[in-house]
Amino acid sequence: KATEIRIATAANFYPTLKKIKQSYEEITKNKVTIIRGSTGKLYAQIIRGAPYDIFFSADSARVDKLVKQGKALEFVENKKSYIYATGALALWQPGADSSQQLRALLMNGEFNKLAIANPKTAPYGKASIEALKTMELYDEIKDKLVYGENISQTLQFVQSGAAELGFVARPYVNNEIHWEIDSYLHRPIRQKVVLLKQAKQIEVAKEFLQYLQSPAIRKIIISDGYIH
Amino acid sequence: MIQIKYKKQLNNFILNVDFSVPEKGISVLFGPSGSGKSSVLNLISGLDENEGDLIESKLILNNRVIDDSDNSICIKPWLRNMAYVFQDHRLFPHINTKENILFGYKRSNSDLSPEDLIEKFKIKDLLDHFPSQLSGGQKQRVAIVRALLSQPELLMLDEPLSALDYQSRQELLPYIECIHKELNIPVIYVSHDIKEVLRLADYIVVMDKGVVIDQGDISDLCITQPLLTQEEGASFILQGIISKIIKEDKLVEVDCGEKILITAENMQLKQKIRILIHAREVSLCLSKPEDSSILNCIPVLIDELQADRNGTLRVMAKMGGQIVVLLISHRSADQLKVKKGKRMYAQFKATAIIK
Amino acid sequence: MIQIKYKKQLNNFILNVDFSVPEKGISVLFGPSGSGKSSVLNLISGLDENEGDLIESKLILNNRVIDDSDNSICIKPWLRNMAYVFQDHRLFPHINTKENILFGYKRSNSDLSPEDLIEKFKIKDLLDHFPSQLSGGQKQRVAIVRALLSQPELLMLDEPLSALDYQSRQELLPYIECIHKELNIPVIYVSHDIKEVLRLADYIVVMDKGVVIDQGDISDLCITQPLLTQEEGASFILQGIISKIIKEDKLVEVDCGEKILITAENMQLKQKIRILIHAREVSLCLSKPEDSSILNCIPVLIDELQADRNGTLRVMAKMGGQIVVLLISHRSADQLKVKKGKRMYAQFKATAIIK
Amino acid sequence: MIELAPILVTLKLASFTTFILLIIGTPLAWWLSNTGSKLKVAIESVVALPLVLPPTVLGFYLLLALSPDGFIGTVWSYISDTPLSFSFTGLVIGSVIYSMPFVVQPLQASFEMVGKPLQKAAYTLGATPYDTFKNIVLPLSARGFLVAITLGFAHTVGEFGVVLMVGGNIPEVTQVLSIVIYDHVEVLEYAQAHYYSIGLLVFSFVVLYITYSLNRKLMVRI
Amino acid sequence: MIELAPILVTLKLASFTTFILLIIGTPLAWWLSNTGSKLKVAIESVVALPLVLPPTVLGFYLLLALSPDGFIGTVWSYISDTPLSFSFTGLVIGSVIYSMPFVVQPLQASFEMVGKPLQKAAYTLGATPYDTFKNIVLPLSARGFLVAITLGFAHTVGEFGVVLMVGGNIPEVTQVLSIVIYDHVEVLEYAQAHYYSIGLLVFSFVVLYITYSLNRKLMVRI
Ligand SMILES: Nc1ncnc2c1ncn2[C@@H]1O[C@H](COP(=O)(O)OP(=O)(O)OP(=O)(O)O)[C@@H](O)[C@H]1O
Ligand SMILES: Nc1ncnc2c1ncn2[C@@H]1O[C@H](COP(=O)(O)OP(=O)(O)OP(=O)(O)O)[C@@H](O)[C@H]1O
Ligand SMILES: [Mg+2]
Ligand SMILES: [Mg+2]
Repeated sequence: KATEIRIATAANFYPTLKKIKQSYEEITKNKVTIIRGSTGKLYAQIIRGAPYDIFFSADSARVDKLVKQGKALEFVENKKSYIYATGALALWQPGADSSQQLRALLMNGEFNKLAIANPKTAPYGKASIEALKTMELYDEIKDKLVYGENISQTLQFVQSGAAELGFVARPYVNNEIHWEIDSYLHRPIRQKVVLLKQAKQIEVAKEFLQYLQSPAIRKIIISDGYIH
Repeated sequence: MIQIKYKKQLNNFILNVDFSVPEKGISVLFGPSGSGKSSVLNLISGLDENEGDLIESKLILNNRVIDDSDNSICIKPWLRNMAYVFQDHRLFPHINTKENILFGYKRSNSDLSPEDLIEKFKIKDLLDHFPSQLSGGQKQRVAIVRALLSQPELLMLDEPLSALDYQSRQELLPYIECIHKELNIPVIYVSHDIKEVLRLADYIVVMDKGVVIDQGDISDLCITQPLLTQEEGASFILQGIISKIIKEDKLVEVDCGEKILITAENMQLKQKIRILIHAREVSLCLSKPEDSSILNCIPVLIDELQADRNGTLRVMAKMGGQIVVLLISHRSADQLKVKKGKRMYAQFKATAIIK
Repeated sequence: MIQIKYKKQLNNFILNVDFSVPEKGISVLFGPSGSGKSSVLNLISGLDENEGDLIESKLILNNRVIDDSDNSICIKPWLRNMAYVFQDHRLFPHINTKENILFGYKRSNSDLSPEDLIEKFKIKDLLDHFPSQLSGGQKQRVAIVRALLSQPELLMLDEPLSALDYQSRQELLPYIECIHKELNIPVIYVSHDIKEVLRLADYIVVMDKGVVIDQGDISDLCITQPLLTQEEGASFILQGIISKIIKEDKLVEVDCGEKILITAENMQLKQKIRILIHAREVSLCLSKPEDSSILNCIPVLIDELQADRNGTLRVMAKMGGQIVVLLISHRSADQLKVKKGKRMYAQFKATAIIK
Repeated sequence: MIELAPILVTLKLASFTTFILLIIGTPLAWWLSNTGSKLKVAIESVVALPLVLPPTVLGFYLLLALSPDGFIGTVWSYISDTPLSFSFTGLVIGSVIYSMPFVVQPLQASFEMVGKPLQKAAYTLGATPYDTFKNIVLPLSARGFLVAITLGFAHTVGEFGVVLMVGGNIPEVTQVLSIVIYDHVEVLEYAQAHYYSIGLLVFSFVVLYITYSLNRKLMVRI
Repeated sequence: MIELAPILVTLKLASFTTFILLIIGTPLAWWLSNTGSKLKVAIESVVALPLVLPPTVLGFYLLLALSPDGFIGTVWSYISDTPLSFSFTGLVIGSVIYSMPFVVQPLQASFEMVGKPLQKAAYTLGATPYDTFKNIVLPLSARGFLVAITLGFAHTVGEFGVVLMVGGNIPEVTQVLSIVIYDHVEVLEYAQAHYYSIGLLVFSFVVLYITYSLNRKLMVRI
């Protein structure tokens, strides 16, 4: 019989998760429902008993908090959470000629607006600020920054032409010309997943999390542009 | 009697009325513009708003206490079963004439016939029209029918005929006269049209500046009450029995001690009748003129002479047990040497108002 | 002349009027309820809405074409410079009496004095009140003042006195009479009050069911026009010059060929005067009675006898070059053998309407 | 690929919300337009308050209130066993609170504009206040109701902050069209977002057009 | 720590938006309430349309339109050199479009309820339509304006979907209070969120309370 599990995911992982869902549903006949939202919102809902089984966070902090509050179940050998991916940043402009050109634009400050995600709410935003600071560009360009509420909004800013450049999650622009920000320029963006205490389909969920760690899936994640 | 007592702070004066009107017939509330007539009707119907300004209230209708400030009684307007034709119609704009007139009817145990009233008030052609498509007079007629059809225990009419032409008035007046007879509903009628008042009123309450300055039966007030006599002058009422009908001349002979002729139709022999005659239409002469077109010339005994306005004299004369009033100039009084106790002839035409 | 021509589909009939009224004086639009009087005023003032239903229009005032459907002329209402006192007041509810009456004044080059009109219309005490705090009659007075103060080229009044008591009417009528004299504004006056009409009108347009059925000078129409004579009967107008003033009796002697006495004040010797007398107040006799209280008794020559309503006869008689009309019963006519060419005496009291 | 479920959920939510708002809002607006109570102004203000909070934040507080140990949730638990949060019922409650002023305010304004004189006339004809309200005030406020219904309905359709928070975006239960469109935009599936948006706009335009046309006929009659 | 800048930006945005909405909305509502044009119904519908789109989605489309090669952006570039997107001006444009129906509809309804007869009376006294509108219709629609202003203002304060998208959340320029509160909730800084929310609610309550009290006095006078 087909069982349904509900997976809540941070927006940035949604495209990848959809691929995983497809291949999972092909082999198991179980049904996966994806609920996407911002990490903070999903967290607030989970705390109040939202009927989700698994939660893919965009960071590790809010997952750790859930674990601490006893809202998570163990699913692999004494572990209540698992880093399913480490995000990477990319500087992007639609139709750029080369990554070098993008780099030069940034370094020379040849732009009016640079879009990044909100450093307060989005891990990618925080990382963007760190990277800019490490490159010692932050003070120069901080007045040109515009903030997307999350990483996809940041992408839309750039896509629409409203901002010329943007620091976006690499998975979004993996197939286009972009300049990859070296991962040593910022603290790693570790994204964690948990099995929720309120899960209704614990067994199937565990099975899915197991499957997540399989080499085939790892390959999908990496090829989508995540570092790890 | 319907007992009515209200004391209330109005805009520029205190409304302070305490009067009773008979439980039968038409009582007219009469008085100049702004004297508080509409305000009284508002209080009686329970629609008054500024309760804070109300100092005292007492209203008893059919032995039912409706307002009593001493005992904190104040029946809700929709339970008073009184209909009110407002000075400004207040037809409901979103429903047509028909639905308007049936509004109160449907909410009462009225055994009246809508068709009948529709006929009488000539609004058959207007049934489908919305109020905005009616002329001023048409609205007024519809409002009266709407009020009547709710068959109230008391009907209040606030200048219901003021927007109507003579013809329509003439057609409606008899019907308004009949209301209290046929339906046995007491009517309180506000009007400033003295003709209307003289014709309709059984009882009159005269108001000025918020107080009742005079009240009583029409037959008493029509002679001397200054506000009532200011337009058409004094008038008087004679009672009699119809003693002869002269069909071809549309005249009837009325025996009121003396026999007089008046223009009238649809009367029956022996019928009791009250007629109102304007004093200014009566003249006085020493001898009975044989060659005048004036039909009535009856012997009277001069009883009293009073000064009237404009230098005229009001002469009260006796005809049998009844009083005849007439107005003459000082000049004529001198010429004719009119004085108390003198026997003379009162001369007047056949026109009179039948009450 | 003000030329007025409109054809329009109304609710239940076609309004089709084509008439002219003098550019001076008061022209009364008279007719039963629902005959289209207000509709005509609406068209004249340019306020009519259902333009689709308008078939034809032509309005010329002071040689200015205001409406002309043939040439697609239709001046906007606010540029017509015509004031209109509506049947339903239409005072602005959010501003007080004072601001209401000054509304039009401020928007015109009016050289009238607001204080003066406030005084005359007795609204001084009401200046601070809002319309909802006014009585029916008070609203009506305020509306008239508001219209007057805008000093229009044409003033239209739609039953402006219908909510007023006798006293207030008496006080306002002279003023309305003066409007066209003092301010030189032609007035179109809608009324169904025949007394008012007889007193005010210089020119009369009688309407029924959307068409003009009669029009002309008051002196012609007041004798026979059925709608005008239905209430008070026929009346006639005499012209004369004041030949004597009898102050102590408040009488004046008017020379209209014969000398007659009428009650009047504030008149001057030699003043030209027009007076209106109701035919029913005139009686006929063969000899001059020496002992009657009736002041006027003048020789007349019977000219014509016409049947009137209710079996009475309308007698037209000549007094010098002027016509005297009187109503008598068939019975009296027979008794007195009234016939054309006979010399008789017309007898009437001193009361008359001064025009 | 166009999914039907969110469209149905949306229509259901907007209809329920508007319906409930009319049921609650009409008497409330009526009371507000008639009372001389000192509370009036305070209540008017409270009704308008939810407006000033960002929807998501309001949603957050509603989530607190609706959860089993929240204020509303506790009351609810006496009525029903099923929890409010993440249920369609919870969604309706949230939408009702959020859209309340859009219904109450136009209604109140139009009730007030109908005015006392006609109501008084109805009283003298034996109509109770309720009767008067139903047969006189209500029909004369048609214009106000139209505004209330359009604003209330449309606002519920377009709203998603509260809905997302309280409902949890669960397909076929609490996932409404606005969230679906939002999601498509978020994950850069612009084509789908356009389809839905255009569909929604066209549909709404047609519905609004019909409503306003009817209203126009109505007005002309009066 | 309470920041002042977002509060100021919010008040500025809401004031500007409400002001512009009144400027645009009043003539539009007036036209709508008077015209016999066939376009009327279509325009009424278009005005209400932005309501049904989720704010973020509307924001997305606005972002496209406002960006230098978008429809509005292109027009704007003839007027001014500074781009619209991520500017306060852009924010105002977005808010105006989104809040339009909340202002236009109540205004239109109240204009319609004032009715023709009084307008006609004003015409005969020589008042032009504009004059009549200003001195008769406008004051008699006070109630409608109050509703329009409250709904318009409050809605702009509470809105953040459009604002976020069009404004880019730039501190002191386009970062409004609603976003700040939202952010605090998002990163689980509930205490700060509560402070801001309570502050906003209390402030709004006081403002609304004063407004409605004034309105009450106004109504009593009439
Ligand atoms: N709502 C009100 N508040 C305060 N004063 C009022 C109110 N309505 C009327 N008045 C005042 O009370 C007085 C009496 O008004 P009312 O309407 O009773 O007069 P009325 O006798 O009916 O006059 P009319 O014949 O002109 O209709 C007037 O002076 C008026 O200004
Ligand atoms: N807006 C309208 N649409 C269609 N028909 C109307 C409209 N207004 C009035 N009518 C009709 O036109 C006719 C004339 O109305 P109008 O108001 O001109 O009469 P009126 O002579 O002024 O009567 P009244 O003396 O009763 O005021 C009436 O039969 C009325 O039903
Ligand atoms: Mg009155
Ligand atoms: Mg009329």
